[in-house]
Amino acid sequence: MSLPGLPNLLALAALVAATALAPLSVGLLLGVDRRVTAAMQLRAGPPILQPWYDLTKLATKTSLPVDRLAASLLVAHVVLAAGAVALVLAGGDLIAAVLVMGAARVLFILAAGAVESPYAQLGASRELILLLISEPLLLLVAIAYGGVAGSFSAAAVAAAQAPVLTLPTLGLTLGVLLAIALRKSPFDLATSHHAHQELVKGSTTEMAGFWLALAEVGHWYETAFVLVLIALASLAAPLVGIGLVAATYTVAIVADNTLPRATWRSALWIGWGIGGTAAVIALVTGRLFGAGGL
Amino acid sequence: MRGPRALWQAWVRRSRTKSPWIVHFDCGGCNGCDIEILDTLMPRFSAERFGVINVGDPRQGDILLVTGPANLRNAAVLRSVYDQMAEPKAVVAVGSCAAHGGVFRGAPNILGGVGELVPVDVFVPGCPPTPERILEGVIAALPLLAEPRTARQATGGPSPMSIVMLEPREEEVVRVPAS
Amino acid sequence: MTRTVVPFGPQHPVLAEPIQLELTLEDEVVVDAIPGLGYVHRGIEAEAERRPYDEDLPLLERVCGICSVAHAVAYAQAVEVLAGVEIPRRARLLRTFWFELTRVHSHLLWLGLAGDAIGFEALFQSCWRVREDVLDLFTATAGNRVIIGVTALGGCRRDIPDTLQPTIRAGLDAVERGLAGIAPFVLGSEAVARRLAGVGVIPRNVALDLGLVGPTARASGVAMDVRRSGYAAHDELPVEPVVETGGDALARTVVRWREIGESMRLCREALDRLHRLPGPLATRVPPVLHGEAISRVEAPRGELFYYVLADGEPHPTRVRVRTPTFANLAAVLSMLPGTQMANVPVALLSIDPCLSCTER
Amino acid sequence: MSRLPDCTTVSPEGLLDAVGALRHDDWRLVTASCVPHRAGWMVLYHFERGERLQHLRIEVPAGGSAPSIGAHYGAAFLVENEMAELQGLPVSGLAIDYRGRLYRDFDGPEGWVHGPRGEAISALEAAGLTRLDACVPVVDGREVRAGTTRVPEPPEPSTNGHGAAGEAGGRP
Repeated sequence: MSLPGLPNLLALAALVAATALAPLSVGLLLGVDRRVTAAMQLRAGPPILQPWYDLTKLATKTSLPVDRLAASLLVAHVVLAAGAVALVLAGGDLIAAVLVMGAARVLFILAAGAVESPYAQLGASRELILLLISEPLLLLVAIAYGGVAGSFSAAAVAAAQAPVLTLPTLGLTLGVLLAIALRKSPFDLATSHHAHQELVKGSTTEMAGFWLALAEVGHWYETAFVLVLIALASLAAPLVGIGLVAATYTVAIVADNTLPRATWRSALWIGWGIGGTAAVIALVTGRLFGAGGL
Repeated sequence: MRGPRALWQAWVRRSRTKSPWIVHFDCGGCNGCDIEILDTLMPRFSAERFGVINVGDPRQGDILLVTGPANLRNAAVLRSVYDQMAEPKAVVAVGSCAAHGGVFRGAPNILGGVGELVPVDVFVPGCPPTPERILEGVIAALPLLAEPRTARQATGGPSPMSIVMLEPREEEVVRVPAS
Repeated sequence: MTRTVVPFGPQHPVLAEPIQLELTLEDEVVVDAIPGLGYVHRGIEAEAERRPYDEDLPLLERVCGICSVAHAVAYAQAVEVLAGVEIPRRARLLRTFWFELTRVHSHLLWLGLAGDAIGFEALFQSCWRVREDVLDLFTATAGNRVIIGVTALGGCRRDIPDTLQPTIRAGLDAVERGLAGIAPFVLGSEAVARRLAGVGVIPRNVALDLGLVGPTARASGVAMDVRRSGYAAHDELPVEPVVETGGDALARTVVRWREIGESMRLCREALDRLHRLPGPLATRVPPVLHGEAISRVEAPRGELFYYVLADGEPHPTRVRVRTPTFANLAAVLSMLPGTQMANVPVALLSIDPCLSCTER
Repeated sequence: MSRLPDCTTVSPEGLLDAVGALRHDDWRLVTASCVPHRAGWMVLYHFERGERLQHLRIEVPAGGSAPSIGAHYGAAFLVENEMAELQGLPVSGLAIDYRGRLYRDFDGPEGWVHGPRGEAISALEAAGLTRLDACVPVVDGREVRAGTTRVPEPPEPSTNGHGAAGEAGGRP
């Protein structure tokens, strides 16, 4: 969101700080997520700060030699992903932000595919499918927001009052997107903290130490992006927003613990079936009852 | 009040010892130890409370848990897995077989303990050791992860050759009855 | 059509044990699979030929850490045939009790791993939580959790005194409560069934052709169960094979799940008969034997076959072990071509492979 | 002295016919057991049908070979490869031939490593690690690598038992 009352330099500093803090808060969320999952499986979970420990450890490990092309792609991936989050935080254009995030993810896929390991390459091609599921959904969400606010700028969306019907359906789409961003499902794409998977770690198989930490940060930015989008809808009604996030998250984690994870084929259907339908409903209702036609 | 650099170093040390990612390697054992290792991740033992994650990728692991006697074909794979891991790293040999070949010592396709192939930091005795003992072994290896091996040697910290041998508990000592 | 060769293993997290499968993929479909073994081969058969008969027992128990009771019983039976001795009824009942308890723990272990292979981590954790109760029963009766070493040549090394029976029954009750708790997530779950159905199908005629054994064969409609030959106490505790006809991973899950219940019943019946049963625990077996003998038992993964040749030496001349996974490995090779890469772990795990058994 | 009941001795040449007859009668091949015997081998083939067992016994003299029964029982290739590798019995006509490299990367007993640590290490470095690349089973005339995915590099020669690889950290 832009801060019009303050001098520009201060606003810029606030923006940088917010962008830097975004993934850290995602780390905290992931820590809670691991605790809750462990509790649901009747285990004692790790400390809440565990994702931070993991990240620090990875970043400070002795780096193994890594493919130079993959390394530069990874760096670019993180920069672009952070840029997309910053763009939304600065109140910029949502469509542009979604496209930048898409570009960031493409760079990650290229980085994963740049190495010779067949696991990484298969992982990369599945990551691409995941991108094909989530990117159109993100675009639909952005367009639905545009319908609500009459403008694609994040600042306008934050200020607009979303119609009652639009919020839950948008929440559903964003919930699906969150599940994908947290890599809960589909299982066989998952770069999740789950060792028993046929592609080992899929796209991150060949990454280690600092480079894995970079991939992890980029991944946290992706999650932060979805969370910021959720927050946008709820700025006008914070309680509704928090409730929506809590509800979708609960559904995701209960499903994760009572059902087997989806394969990428079923994820395609579920993602598009639920997320897509909900997004289209949100789009239509937002257009009809929102702040004004485009 | 410590400076930011010291604070950061303390945080790094803390992170490294609180995030042991496990690479499990079966070097020719009978499955007993391997299943007990997996068992440590289960609700009763909840290894994840120490930050333990079982990763399948040696490049991402911190502690190599080796089970079984060194099988001649697997020996090369073990060495390769060890070499792929980045410092700081530690090796925990789980079970009697990994220590010295166990009941299989002298069998035609067995080299002996895994100490022949990789520098073992902790030996966990037992056939198989209980999950508690395996966790104890992992925890004994945690201080070694604070610094890479070379740095440990330079500062006189635990050296690669200092081996922690968990003492068998009273109830684990098998007394052979005089027949 | 892009062809990729994916080396599955030898160190792959889906299996705790090393095996290598060279999978040739066309896009995401497996067209060819070649196994590479030898990563857990120890040469146990050769080593057994160098040790005395009684010292072979602890060695052969460690062919496999999961079904060690099956190996011990099979080997002991072969030696007992060579010696021409009958073992006491009490020992036969005890062997059956521990054997069937092993089956329960092994099937639960497998079910957990299968849950893991379909990304159902909570099922994995729950199955192993119930399995802990079974291991507690081993601890209570034998003093160890996994490799329990209760078998002796000619009988059993340990007894279950009548005073321990209430504890064991309470333990069995706990296991059954646990099983009831996870039942809705196994056979009651539509999503699990959908994930398993149609994966790794082996029709009945193929199962017969390949000579498959155990739950893998029974899930394809082959009604074979070595327990019908009446070893241990199965002459007085008869078993009907649990047969399914689907031939896929789902059918194998159903077979194993129903066998858990069957084994619990056998454990209880064996306990009933042990109550107030007098008699020795073992018969003496002479240290020097002659002749050749065959022994078969129904291990959790299927028929376990032992052939022992004795030539009047203090150690056997030849110990041949044919483990169930050795027979079932052919099933993997026949079911993988045509399988989606995402289903490879499920298909592979559905035969419950045990490589330390296979390679010895 | 107990001998196996239902055991028929046939000549190696007559084995395939006898096995074919059993296959025709729906007998299941349980396994085969090979015993080194009087400078040659004695091989038992075990069959089962309806809880009944039956065995065929052949004796192969030194220099002779056993025919593969893979034509009748396709799954027999594993046990035949095993007999060829571990007991040294030549099996002719194997459909999938691992060339004695199913389990081990060494030839016969002289390659088996015994003895104290240092010797074992040097033997492994001299023979095992470098020869791992040489273990190439042949399937349908095509060579199949039985090595590892990440081809193991021979380790740096080391002065102590624990190799320089310990300090090097990364892959060479």
